[in-house]
Amino acid sequence: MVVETTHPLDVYLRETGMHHIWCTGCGNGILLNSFVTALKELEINLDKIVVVSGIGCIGRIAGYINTDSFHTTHGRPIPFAVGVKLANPELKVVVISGDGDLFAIGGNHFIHAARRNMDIQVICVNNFNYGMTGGQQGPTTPLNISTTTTPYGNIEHPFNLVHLAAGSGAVYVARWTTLHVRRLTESIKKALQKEGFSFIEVISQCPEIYGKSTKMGLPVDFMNWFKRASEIQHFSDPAKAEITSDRIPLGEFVDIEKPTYETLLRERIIQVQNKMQGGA
Amino acid sequence: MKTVTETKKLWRKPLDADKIKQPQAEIYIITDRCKGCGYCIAYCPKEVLEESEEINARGAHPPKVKDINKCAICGYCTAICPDLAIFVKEKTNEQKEAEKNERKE
Amino acid sequence: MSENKKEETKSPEKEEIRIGVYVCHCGLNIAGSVDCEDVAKFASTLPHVVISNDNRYTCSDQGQDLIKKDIKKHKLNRVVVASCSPRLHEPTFRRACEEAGLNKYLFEMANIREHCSWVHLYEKEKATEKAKDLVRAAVAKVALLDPAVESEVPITRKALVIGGGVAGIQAALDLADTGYGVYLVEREPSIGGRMAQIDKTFPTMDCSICILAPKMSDVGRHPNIELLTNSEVQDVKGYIGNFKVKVLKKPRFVTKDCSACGDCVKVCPIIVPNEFDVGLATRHGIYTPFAQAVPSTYIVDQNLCLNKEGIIKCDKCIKACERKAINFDMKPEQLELEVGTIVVATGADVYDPTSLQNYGYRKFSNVITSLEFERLINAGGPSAGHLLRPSDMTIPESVAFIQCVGSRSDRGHLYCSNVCCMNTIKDALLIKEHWPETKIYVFYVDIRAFGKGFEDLYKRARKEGVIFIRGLPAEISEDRKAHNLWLMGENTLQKELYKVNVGIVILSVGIEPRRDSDIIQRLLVLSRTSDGFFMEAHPKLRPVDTPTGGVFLAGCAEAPKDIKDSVTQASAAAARAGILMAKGKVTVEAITPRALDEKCKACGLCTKVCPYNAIVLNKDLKRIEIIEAACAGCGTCGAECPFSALYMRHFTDDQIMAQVDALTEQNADKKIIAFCCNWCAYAGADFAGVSRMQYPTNVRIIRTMCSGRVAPKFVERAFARGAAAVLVAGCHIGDCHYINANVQTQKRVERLWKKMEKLGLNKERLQLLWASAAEGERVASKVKEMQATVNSVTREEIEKSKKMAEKA
Amino acid sequence: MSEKNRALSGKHFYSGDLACAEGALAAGCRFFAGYPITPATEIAERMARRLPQIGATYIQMEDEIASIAAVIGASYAGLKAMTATSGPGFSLMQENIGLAVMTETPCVIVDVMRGGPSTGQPTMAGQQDVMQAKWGSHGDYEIIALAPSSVQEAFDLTVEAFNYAETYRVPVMVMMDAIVGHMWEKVLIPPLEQINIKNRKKPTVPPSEYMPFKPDKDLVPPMAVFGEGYRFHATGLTHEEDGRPRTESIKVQQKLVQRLCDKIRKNSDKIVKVKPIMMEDAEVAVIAYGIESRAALSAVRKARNAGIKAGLLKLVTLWPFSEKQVAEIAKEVKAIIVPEMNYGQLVREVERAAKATPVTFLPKLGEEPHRPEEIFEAIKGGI
Repeated sequence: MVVETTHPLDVYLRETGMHHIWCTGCGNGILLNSFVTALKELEINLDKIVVVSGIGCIGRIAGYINTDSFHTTHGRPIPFAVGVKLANPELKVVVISGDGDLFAIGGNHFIHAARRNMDIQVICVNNFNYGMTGGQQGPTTPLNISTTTTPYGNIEHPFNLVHLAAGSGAVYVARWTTLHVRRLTESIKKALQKEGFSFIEVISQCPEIYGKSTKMGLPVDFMNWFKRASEIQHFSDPAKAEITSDRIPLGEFVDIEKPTYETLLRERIIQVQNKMQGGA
Repeated sequence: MKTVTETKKLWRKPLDADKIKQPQAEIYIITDRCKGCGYCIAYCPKEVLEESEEINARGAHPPKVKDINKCAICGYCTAICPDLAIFVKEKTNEQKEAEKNERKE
Repeated sequence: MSENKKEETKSPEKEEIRIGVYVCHCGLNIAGSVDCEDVAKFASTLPHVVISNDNRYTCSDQGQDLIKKDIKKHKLNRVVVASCSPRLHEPTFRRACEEAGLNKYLFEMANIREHCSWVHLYEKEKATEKAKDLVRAAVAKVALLDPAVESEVPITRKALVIGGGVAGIQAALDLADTGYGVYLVEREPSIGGRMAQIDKTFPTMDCSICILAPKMSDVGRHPNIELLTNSEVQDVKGYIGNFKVKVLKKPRFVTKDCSACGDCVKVCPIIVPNEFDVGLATRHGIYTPFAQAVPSTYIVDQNLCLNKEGIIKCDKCIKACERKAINFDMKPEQLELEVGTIVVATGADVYDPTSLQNYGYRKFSNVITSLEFERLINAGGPSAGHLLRPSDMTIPESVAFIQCVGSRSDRGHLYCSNVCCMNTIKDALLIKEHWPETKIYVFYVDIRAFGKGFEDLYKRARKEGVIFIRGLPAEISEDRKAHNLWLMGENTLQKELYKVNVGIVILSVGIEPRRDSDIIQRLLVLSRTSDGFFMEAHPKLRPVDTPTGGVFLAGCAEAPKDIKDSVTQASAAAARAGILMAKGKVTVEAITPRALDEKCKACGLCTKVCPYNAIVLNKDLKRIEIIEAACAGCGTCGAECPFSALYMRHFTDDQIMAQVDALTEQNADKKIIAFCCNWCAYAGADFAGVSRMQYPTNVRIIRTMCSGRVAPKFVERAFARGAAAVLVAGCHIGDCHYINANVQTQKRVERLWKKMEKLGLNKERLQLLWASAAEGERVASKVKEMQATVNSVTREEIEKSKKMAEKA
Repeated sequence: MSEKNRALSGKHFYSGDLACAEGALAAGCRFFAGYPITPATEIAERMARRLPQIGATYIQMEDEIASIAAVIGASYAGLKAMTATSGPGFSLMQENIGLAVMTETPCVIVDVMRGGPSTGQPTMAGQQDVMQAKWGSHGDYEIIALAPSSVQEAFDLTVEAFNYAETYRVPVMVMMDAIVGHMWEKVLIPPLEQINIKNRKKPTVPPSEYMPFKPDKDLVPPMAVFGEGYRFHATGLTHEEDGRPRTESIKVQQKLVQRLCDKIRKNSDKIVKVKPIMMEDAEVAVIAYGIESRAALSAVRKARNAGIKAGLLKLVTLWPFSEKQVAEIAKEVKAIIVPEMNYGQLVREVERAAKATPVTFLPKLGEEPHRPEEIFEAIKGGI
């Protein structure tokens, strides 16, 4: 055993990323690890990728990764990313944010970007609650869980995110837990290489905050839950992929080809310009 | 598969046992990054790691190596660490040499 | 089936019953200890018997012609033959009857050979008495028999071959080449079996894998063969021609895209001894068992791989595989196959000599087994064909083979493993070929070189200077330094002691049944001989058939045999299966029940005991319906029905009662009435006969298809008629040929015991016996053991028990 | 050819909305994200038709929040970007206008003002958003706002808006009342080379030394663009000059917020534009902007004919407010009259600057601007 001070992946991180603000065992760190591993393995040109994040614990990730990055207002990373992508289609634009940011306040942007098949990659770290503000109920909080804003138990039906994404028209949809980090990395690689709107849901742990609502005090408790409840079934019906305490359906749900907004836009522009030339 | 039972039945030392050299692992730990979540310890497939007594700058007990020879260099600890505080590599020949010399002294 | 009904409705109640009885001498087999003439004379006095005679061989053409003539001449409408076991010749005589225009179900046999003459060789008088009883019973039953037409069931024209050794491969290829679809199920990752491990074959000395590999690849690419490796048969339902087989196809985690480049192996961190090389070489967690494996696709060893439950911890192989052929999401598949025939070619295990401590296997590193030798001498093996001593990796100057290790001895197995002698001779010659100077000793009991070309090979070995010493070493010891071995024993030819020093000892280990044979046995309701190999339907006449219709045997699963015999038997099995499938249909014996709606109270008891769920209760119509195709005719439903509402064709209550009455007509108080199931107990009794086991004459056996048919009232009737004792015998629990019908037998007997206790009867008088077809000994000794009870029963007890029936 | 097409040089008969769109194109706008809303829709429609012709991007987003977010994104990816809306949409954009301020994003937001509050009078004109333009988002900040009073100005000031945005890395608003937006007039579009166009400052240092928010002397940091290899981070959080968020540092917060304001305030002389008309000897000054300035002008002429020394100070930039200019006038005149199509907004700024000089406010609600007579009456009352 050797005591070290630097990690081989440090080159993909800004100084802040090496000492991030996340709590002990927070899944965000695993996603950060997984994401930069994917960048490394794909040997992606770091000058040509932009990471965009929203608000919440995971929102910090844009600042941690050593690429062009932007930390937007709450709920708006997707439309910002759309602007970047359309302005410079040669950039890979990745949105990494949380369940609250992407599906509560930002829900509208998500479904429309998916509908348009914008060529952006959206990674949602789903920790089932609002962690940064102290554990309030969110769009993915399971029924009956008591949070600080559902002290008598949650009465809202949670989103089934992979179903929502598939239904909105995403061309690639996958879901993994942080325990399945290697498969997560593979999915991220696949998404980064795929044209069109891709969505990856990362079932993540929030031991400090959500752990209190669920009596899963130790980080490992979450991992053990993931281990116990996970069911890998590729291309199963996303509609049947609801997450319950004893079943977390995982795998790739969608992987289809469909012309992206950018492609269609470029085609149109060329048509228009040709017509004009002909006219002129 | 009945491999496991079979393997028990197989008692001889394979003739090529010495020839095949299993790669030796070196585990690197960035002690002060560790927040002590314990994933690497709990989910190491070969139970190579254990919690150390040491308390680091963050007040956590970083992992320490229990039995390096068990390590298969699968790198799961590297992949699962939320704090990029641990990574494993195959031992370089230099390192092996160095160790040999140490043993000599 | 509708025809059957018609057939039965015009059953000949009205017409006068005319029975012909034929008592067979079977040369002296019967006549030697039974006065057949006397028996025939006696028979003529029985009711409805219009003609009765005795002749030397009833099964001969003349014998059969006589029956046919008589049927015409005397207008016989029933026939009884008293000869051997119906398990042997019932089909013969039934055919004869049919040819003479008599419905074959109007025929009955009295087994006066296996159950009488052979087991009472020295008590002619008593044997004759017994023979008369048996004939009386047969006549009584035959009078009540109904004519029946067998219904036909179509046969699925697909075969299942279990086991991918050379036998399975041959059977599969033959069937496939005939044009039938074949599923070949092999539980290992590759087909090839033991033959793939062997270096050379005797007597021709050609390279084993070289001749096997082409066949293996033929299987791999045959359009009619679906190869299912890494798969196990989990469940078999149905019956001849219509088996539904559940196969569990375990995941390889490597897809068909695998090009067998081996890049994955280089990076796999898991290293373990390789089964194929008997642990003499290593393999990785992802591997191919051997170079010529079929399919050539690699496989991940689930138990050793670090990736479990879908969590990928180690992705080295995944990353190494350019063709992306590794997929840890493969799941076990449950396949449902529909086949008409099944060939069992599950092979055998190799004897583990560890327990024979005097040979020092596992204690002395230079003591190896013949299988280990095969890998060492094999050019493609771990030592590249060099016979290296494990202790120091040198080539020994002297070698000793020890024969019959685990064979022909109560330390191991009693039987001869059949191949070891020739294998050793072949191995000795191989050593001579590579290292002519090597001194080779073979310690043997007898050299068995019975096969074609075997003797020549043996002679050659002697000519080349292999030293054959009769007499196995009593003890092997090792000298600590050189790790050479001292063999001490007696040369039984020279009558002198020897003490030989050699560099290496090769234990010529025997062949033993698969340790998990019981699984296949249970699934396919097979029987096994006392040495544990699967039993054929008839040792001579149906050597590859099994008692279960549509199931056949090939290779070492049936008995130890060499490659040639395995292949021969495999082709035979394929042919037998082919015959059935060529016919396309099979007739179901007309021994299935008919519901008597007027008596049925729709209580549903029968539906609960039917092992095949062949009876359904129609609540609306308040009656039961029988699914004939699913019914196997065990009759346990009939035994369960409190209202006698099930008419068990060919084994009706009346018929069996009639047999009981007939057998208890004279000095019942000295008799044992035995009810034996056709497959195990009755066959066991036959086996006792075949092996001439002698036991008391006072037992009278009534055959039912299954012990589950034995209704309490039969037993009570026997006691009521004053029988001294009653024996109910069937297959071992778990071996029942009707899945688990004999569980009902046990319940019923236990109920009877309680009842007897209540009535103050000595329940010793009712015995329950589980005996397999191979356990003639158990049957014989049970009968002996019961004598004590028979002798002890008093008049009073007999009288008391007579009341039992009245109470019932 | 797309370049040639960019500016349709020549005489045209356009509405203010159209001229505004053409001004954007001439200024080099290559990205428009918007959402339909009366009375700004024509700008989106024009952009949807014109941008593809020059090989650039128009996208209709799902709402105004998305529109401004996309505009900020496009700007960070290196394009001159614009959105156009009206009151309700303008309100939705406020949070991200704050983001644009905080991340110093060059971008143009056109607000074609209608009658509010809330849905108010969609088809009727107003000048009720001028304060919101400055104060609509939370926190302390400065922006630049322009107010065209004619279709020609709609063209010219939109070009100017882009130049300001690029020069000062700040969101710039074109506050155009619906009358100007829907009014058709003659427009002269000069040849492209005669149009003054400014572009953002590029970094001069290598990526390793680049700090995205380290200002030059003019307080404006050079702006790198995504994909150029600078690999920088921008955030709506209070941040260091290198972009690192610093949410607990008082010093960093003071430094940052002050600079964000000062880069406009300290440069206001360069930014502020007013048009004094007949002010040399004026005793009564009318201060107006947008459509109101045209009514005011004819009122002033009327007054002059009547021998009253009246003058007009027409505000071209609303923000930063032309405090100095107003103060100077205040010293010269007896009275100041401020007509606005609202119930009193910019007049407060005028009063603040005018000090002792009496200021008469003429409010106007509903479609109609003031009639010259009404202003003329006020002028008379002023003496």
